[in-house]
Amino acid sequence: MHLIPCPYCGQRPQDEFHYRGDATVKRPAPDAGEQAFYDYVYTRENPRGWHDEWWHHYAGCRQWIKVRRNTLTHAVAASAGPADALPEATP
Amino acid sequence: MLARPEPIADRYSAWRLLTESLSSNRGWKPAWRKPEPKPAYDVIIVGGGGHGLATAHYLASVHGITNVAVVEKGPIGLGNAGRNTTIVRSNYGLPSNTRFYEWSLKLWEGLEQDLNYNVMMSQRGVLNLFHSDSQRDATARRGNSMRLQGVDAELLDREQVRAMAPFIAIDNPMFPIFGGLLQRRGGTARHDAVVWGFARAADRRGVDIIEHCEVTGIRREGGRVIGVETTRGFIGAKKVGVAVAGNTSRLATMAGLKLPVESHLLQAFVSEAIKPMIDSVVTFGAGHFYISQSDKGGLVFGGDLDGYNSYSQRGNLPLVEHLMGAAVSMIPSMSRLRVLRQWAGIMDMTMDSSPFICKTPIDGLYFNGGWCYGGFKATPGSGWCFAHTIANDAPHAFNADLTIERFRDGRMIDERGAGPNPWAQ
Amino acid sequence: MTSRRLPAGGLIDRSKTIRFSFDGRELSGHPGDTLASALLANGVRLVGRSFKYHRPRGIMTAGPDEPNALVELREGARREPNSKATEIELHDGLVSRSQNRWPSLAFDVMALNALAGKALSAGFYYKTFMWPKRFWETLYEPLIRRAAGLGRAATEADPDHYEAMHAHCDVLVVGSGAAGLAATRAAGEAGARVILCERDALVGGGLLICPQHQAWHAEMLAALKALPNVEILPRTNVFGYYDHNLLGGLEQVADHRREPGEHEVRQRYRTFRAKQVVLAAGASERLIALPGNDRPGVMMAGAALTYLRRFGVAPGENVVVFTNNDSAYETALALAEAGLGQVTLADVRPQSELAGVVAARGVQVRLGTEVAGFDGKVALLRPRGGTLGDPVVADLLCLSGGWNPNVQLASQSGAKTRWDATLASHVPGEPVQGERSAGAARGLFGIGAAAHDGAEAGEAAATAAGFQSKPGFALPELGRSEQALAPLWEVKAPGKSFVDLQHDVTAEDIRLAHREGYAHIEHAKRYTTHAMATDQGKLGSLVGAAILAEARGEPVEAVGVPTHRPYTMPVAVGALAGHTSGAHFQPVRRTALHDWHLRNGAAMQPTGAWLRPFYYQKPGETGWAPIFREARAVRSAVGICDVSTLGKIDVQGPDAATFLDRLYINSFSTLAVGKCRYGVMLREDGIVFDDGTTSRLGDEHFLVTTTTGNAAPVLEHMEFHAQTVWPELDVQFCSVTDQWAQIAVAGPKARETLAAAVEGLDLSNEAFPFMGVGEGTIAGVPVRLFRISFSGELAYEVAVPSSQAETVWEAILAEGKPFGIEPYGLEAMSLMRVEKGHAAGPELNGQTTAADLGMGRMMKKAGDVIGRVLASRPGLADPGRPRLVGVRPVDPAQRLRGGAHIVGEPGSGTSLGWVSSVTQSIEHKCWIGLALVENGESLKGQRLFAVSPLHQESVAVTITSPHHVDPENARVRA
Amino acid sequence: MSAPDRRSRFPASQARKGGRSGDAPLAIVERPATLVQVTARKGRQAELAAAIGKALALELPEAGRVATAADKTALWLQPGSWLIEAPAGQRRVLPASLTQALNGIAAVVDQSHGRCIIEISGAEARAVLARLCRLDLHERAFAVGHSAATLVGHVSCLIHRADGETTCFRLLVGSTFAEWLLDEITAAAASYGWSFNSAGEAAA
Repeated sequence: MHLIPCPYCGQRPQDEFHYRGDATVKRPAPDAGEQAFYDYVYTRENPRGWHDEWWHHYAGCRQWIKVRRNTLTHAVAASAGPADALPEATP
Repeated sequence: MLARPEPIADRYSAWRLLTESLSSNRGWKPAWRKPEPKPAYDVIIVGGGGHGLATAHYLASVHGITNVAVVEKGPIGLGNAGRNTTIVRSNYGLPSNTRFYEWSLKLWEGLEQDLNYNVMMSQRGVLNLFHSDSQRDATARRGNSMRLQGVDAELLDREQVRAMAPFIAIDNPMFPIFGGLLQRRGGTARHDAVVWGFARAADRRGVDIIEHCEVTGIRREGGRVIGVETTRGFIGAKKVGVAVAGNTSRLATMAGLKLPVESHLLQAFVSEAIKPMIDSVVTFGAGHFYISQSDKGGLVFGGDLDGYNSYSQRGNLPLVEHLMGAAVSMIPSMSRLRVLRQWAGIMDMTMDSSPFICKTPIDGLYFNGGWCYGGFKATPGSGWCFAHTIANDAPHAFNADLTIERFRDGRMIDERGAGPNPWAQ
Repeated sequence: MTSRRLPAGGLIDRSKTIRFSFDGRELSGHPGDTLASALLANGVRLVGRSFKYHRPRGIMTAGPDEPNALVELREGARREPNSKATEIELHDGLVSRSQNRWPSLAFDVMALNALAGKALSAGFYYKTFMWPKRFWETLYEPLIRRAAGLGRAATEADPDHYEAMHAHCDVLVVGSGAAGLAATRAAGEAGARVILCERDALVGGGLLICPQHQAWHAEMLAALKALPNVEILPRTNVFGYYDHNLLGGLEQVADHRREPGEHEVRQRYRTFRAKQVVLAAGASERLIALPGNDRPGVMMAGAALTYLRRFGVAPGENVVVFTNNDSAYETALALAEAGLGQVTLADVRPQSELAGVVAARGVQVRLGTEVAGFDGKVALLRPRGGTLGDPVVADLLCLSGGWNPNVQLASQSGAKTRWDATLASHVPGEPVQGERSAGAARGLFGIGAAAHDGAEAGEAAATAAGFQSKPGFALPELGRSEQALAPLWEVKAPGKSFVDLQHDVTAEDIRLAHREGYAHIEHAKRYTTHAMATDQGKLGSLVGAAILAEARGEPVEAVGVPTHRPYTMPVAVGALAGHTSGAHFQPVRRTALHDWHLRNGAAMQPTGAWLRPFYYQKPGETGWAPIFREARAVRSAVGICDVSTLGKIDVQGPDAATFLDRLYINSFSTLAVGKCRYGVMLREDGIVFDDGTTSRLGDEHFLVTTTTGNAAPVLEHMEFHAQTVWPELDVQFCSVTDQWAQIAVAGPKARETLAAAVEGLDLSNEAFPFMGVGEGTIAGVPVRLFRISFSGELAYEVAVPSSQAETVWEAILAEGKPFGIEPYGLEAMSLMRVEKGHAAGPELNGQTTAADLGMGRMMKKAGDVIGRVLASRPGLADPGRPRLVGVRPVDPAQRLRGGAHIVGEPGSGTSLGWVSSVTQSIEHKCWIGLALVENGESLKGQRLFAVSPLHQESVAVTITSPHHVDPENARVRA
Repeated sequence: MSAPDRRSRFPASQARKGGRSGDAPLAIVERPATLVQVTARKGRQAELAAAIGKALALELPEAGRVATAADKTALWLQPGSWLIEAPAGQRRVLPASLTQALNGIAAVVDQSHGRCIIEISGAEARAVLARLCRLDLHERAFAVGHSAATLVGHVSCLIHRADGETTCFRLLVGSTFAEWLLDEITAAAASYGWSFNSAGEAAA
């Protein structure tokens, strides 16, 4: 049971959250074309290491928070609210 | 389509087994050599798992291409090939999948003779249970699709399920069993033996299996691949095939490609060995749970993904709790059995839960991946189709639909309709 | 068999005798015994058969490392195979049986396997059983399966209960030996919340067999009991160390009794979220590979000491102790002091500082000596490396090949182990989580050293968890430092030398694996099955690795060790499930009318998380009868149905309309207040996600309904887009699914029924037309009415504050009585929706587009809509894709099957589509269905075939409009 | 017509006690209330706080906290959103009056029937919750006035510690999950024993 640091509720067990993967992809403008939407929906960096991702605190404050988590070690470095930015980089 | 197996040195036979036992087993040779890499090969296969080794075997045995190296960052067969629940089946509903997996199953059926290695392929049957009328209809759609394509499938009712698997709680309060879809030709095989058998067979035909050789780059020249950088130096190649499962995205990045793939964690479990209890493979449509019993007697079982991107082979407790709950709900007599070990593998999940075996925009570079939960059963079929694709620079009909472009074109092969959400598949 | 119980000593209660049975023999022991100690006390030497060769085996250890003494414990539904006799606390009435033998333990037919031993070498399966091909499944494999396995599982459901419990602490201490106790006290006195877990029933670890430290032990226990912030959990094994400093444990609450008490669980699965962890789980003694090291009468030296001191049992009479280190001297000494028979100590080391001490007490010490074989009666001793041996009569051979710190949990936590050449073992490396090891668990042996180390670890852990330490308790003196051991893995001599007793892996098997190229430790392990048995290979895994290293010509540390993964000890499946199985597997939702349904004959069925009435059965009704009755009532008069499970989401804000316009393919900004509209939403990949009606309650206020299954996903989808994609939109959401119960009233008499019940709302067609929304009261309860229809009849849905649902439901029923109102369930609803041709779950299956379902034209001309762009990809926009149609059998007597495929000709293998939903139509008096068929639109009126090879059925069908009933939609507007 | 407002979420057949007869049984009580969710419009949070202060003399608490004044309690739900709790008798008036008072400032949604309040108290209340909830509810970590939206018995609950001599936790759960949660609580309390009083029977 991982701990996800919710910026609003504090450290919470992962089963209070739903996962939604890569938070670095941005929904394109509606007229950006098929390729842009294809990249948004399908292609992924899928890094081995730090990964910025969406977690929804569905059983808590119902915010879609951004979490920077290491996919190799499962360590969590930072989190931010839905419209807030994560820190620039994590070593 | 299969080439006749060439006579291979050091064949296993009853006579050989007897004479060796009389001489204290001193005469057995290594199952595969430990060669130094040559400067260049016709084909390099990246990834010494089941798929990579099978590809090498079929390149050599079917296409006569023997100047082949399989490069593996560690010892062979310790990735997903050595960490699965050993299930073999072809009970898919969408024709693109059924075609491919059925060919794979056919190869399984002759694999021991082809490899001269007992991979303990055991067609004990795979039984998928369903728990409602609508699940029955969806399952029947799949079973009928299989039958229309000439694949064996039977629909069992409650009583037939009860007779076949008396240990199942038919009247589970939340998931009553309505019936099941049985594929008798499905079953299990001994996972490590598959790796070793392909390795030995490929090696005997001259394939170099190079362990502890990690690929660090894919060298290209003018839109064409010319070899791989490795921890043991550059190795030249006319063609490079990548079959690295959970590490697919990392290799793609080396080639400047970005794929519709995420790496996710899947756990599996084995109980202490007990006397025979579960004869076939049983999967439960509810609770996401599948189980079989190994020849050694352990109950081997698994369930869903852990649910987040991961390259760590460390399992987590929420899935354990859920899965054990499902186990006891479905098979109440499992409660007092002890789980002995758990392990985890990294699944290369695609955005529609189906794989790809295909060419890439780079000449001479081929990718084989996106196996999601289902890589083990695909092993011979994947190797065979990948070998065909590499040898001919064009896919076989069996894998023609298993492309990456299908996502761009909106031709997803999404058996469960889960959509582009790998964590939820 | 004579009693082996010593006249005095041990932590057993000799004043009480308890009875138990082994293989049907009635035996007795004392409270405090384990099954193993009681068996030994009763002179039982042979307790099991090995896995492959079925060799006779005895008790080898006194703890969880036991490879041999596995029994079937208890009977019937409580039967537990593979239970370690060394871990079973003796209780009155205990029933146990040996396993893996036939017909009896003493005479086992499968022992013939041993004769074929050389052919059954490692990996032999892979090389054989291939000829002829069919024989693997029909002959060989069934034989192997029968011979393999150990005990038998129960065949009935477990009658016992389990539960989970989640604990939090500043410091978790694992292991209660000197190090663990000192760590606990140091952290506890610093003020930290401390939990101490001890696998054993007794707290004390090594202290339990150290008479000289009894006083300190007692003082520590008393001091810990006085600390309110310290919790001690005996019988609790910590089995796994997971991410984020979470550990899993198993508390054996009632296993030491015949069965749990009333309202008592058998076992408790525990999780521990600890800021800091002190791992003080001690060390495990390792065996020495030598011929016959598996015979009954071979025992680890430390175990022999435990049987003597803790249980007052003599494990043998004439004993040879074979060691390469100091620890076994204490065993030799204790054996000699017990005054049983001759004790001979063979130490491979040429010198020993302790030799004189034990010799003075009557132990015959042979330095520079090794044991080259044992047959249960005689041990063969010879000079180290020699060839000629001399026999020494011995009924017990004690082995000590050194001690492996129990690094499993540290390793599981992610810390890499480090090789310690002095100990010839792995020790914990740099921590990566908040943990530290202490005492024997990191290679510091002896009570004094462990206690000092534990106190330091406890203090450091408390400090790291934010507590100021104040250690102030006495510690035992540091003992003398031990003489270095001489690494010894194997004594090479003719015969089978085992490295894994339970799986029958020999030293020769390891060498064979190496010869065949399985030289990596993981390959060798898998090829030979070394260290994969229920004892996790604790006795011999390093020995096997050392033998492999020798074959490779490398030092032991170069081969590494297999990765440590859970579980440190096997854990019952039921315990890990906790309370969460069967009816408690997942949450169950009940509507506000649930109790009414139960009281009125509803057949309740699970649908997703909900329990819903499938139909209401009346006396004498069977099969489809209640479903037909209910559906007929709706089609001909009026019916009432609980539709509370539909998701309801309150959407407000100045940008609510804009937001919904982007969410749905059709527009909601154009919807008038007081009206509702059907809408379809897509996933971003262009596939249909959900559908439902949305009402406009005010300019800035909407009420969205979703399908039952998608209520939560749709709200999350809305929140995702509002919070992250369009944060500029001013829109607020909340789920009101539970606030409102919803009641459908449907049928030609629905208006009359409701008009009689409702106050404050004119229900005439003019005042309240189709898709109208209004408010009124029923039985004094404020309600909201929607004129919508799923059945295809004139229908309304009444939303009522859920606590008052039953009041309103009863009031409507009363008004409908003159018309013959019937409550109807999910089955009748489903029948009518198929008749009406509404797409539902089987059609909204994550594979279909709006166009596939005949709703392509709902897509608005312009504007940003989720899924619009990717829905236009060629594969999804292809007009040849399967489209929703109706199917009806040409011969109305024939049955349709859901899941049948549509083909052009019987016998064709080319599927054109599939039948997604079927029902028996009350209007058409035959089976009807919905299907998705390629080019379906253009096939209407054509004759095709619905085939179900699974049922060996082929039915000629006519392709129709999906709207089997009222395609003009006149009834809903009536 | 206020009687139906107080109707229990639990069937009449619901058992009133169970488990072992021990010395510290868990007391479980259903507490009907008026519940109104208020969610600030974009950027109007300060105005919402001021308006609530004016209308109810109640201070909106920060994240993870509960504030009480007279017969009203405010519980933080999510950024910009609170649940206002008042006695059950105000179900007909409070939602309407707040809708009026907060017009243009906040979305106001009646949840009086949407959530069920289950109060559990007794010396072992925390031990019972430790079987159902993964949060640390020790008084050092979760004091009076703290609240958390979390999972209890696998369902979403808003939980807070009530003031008083006996350990007491209040759980707000979606009303369609109420029976499930009660089942989970009584099973978890079996080894201590438990009693249950539904709405209306509670000694209010």
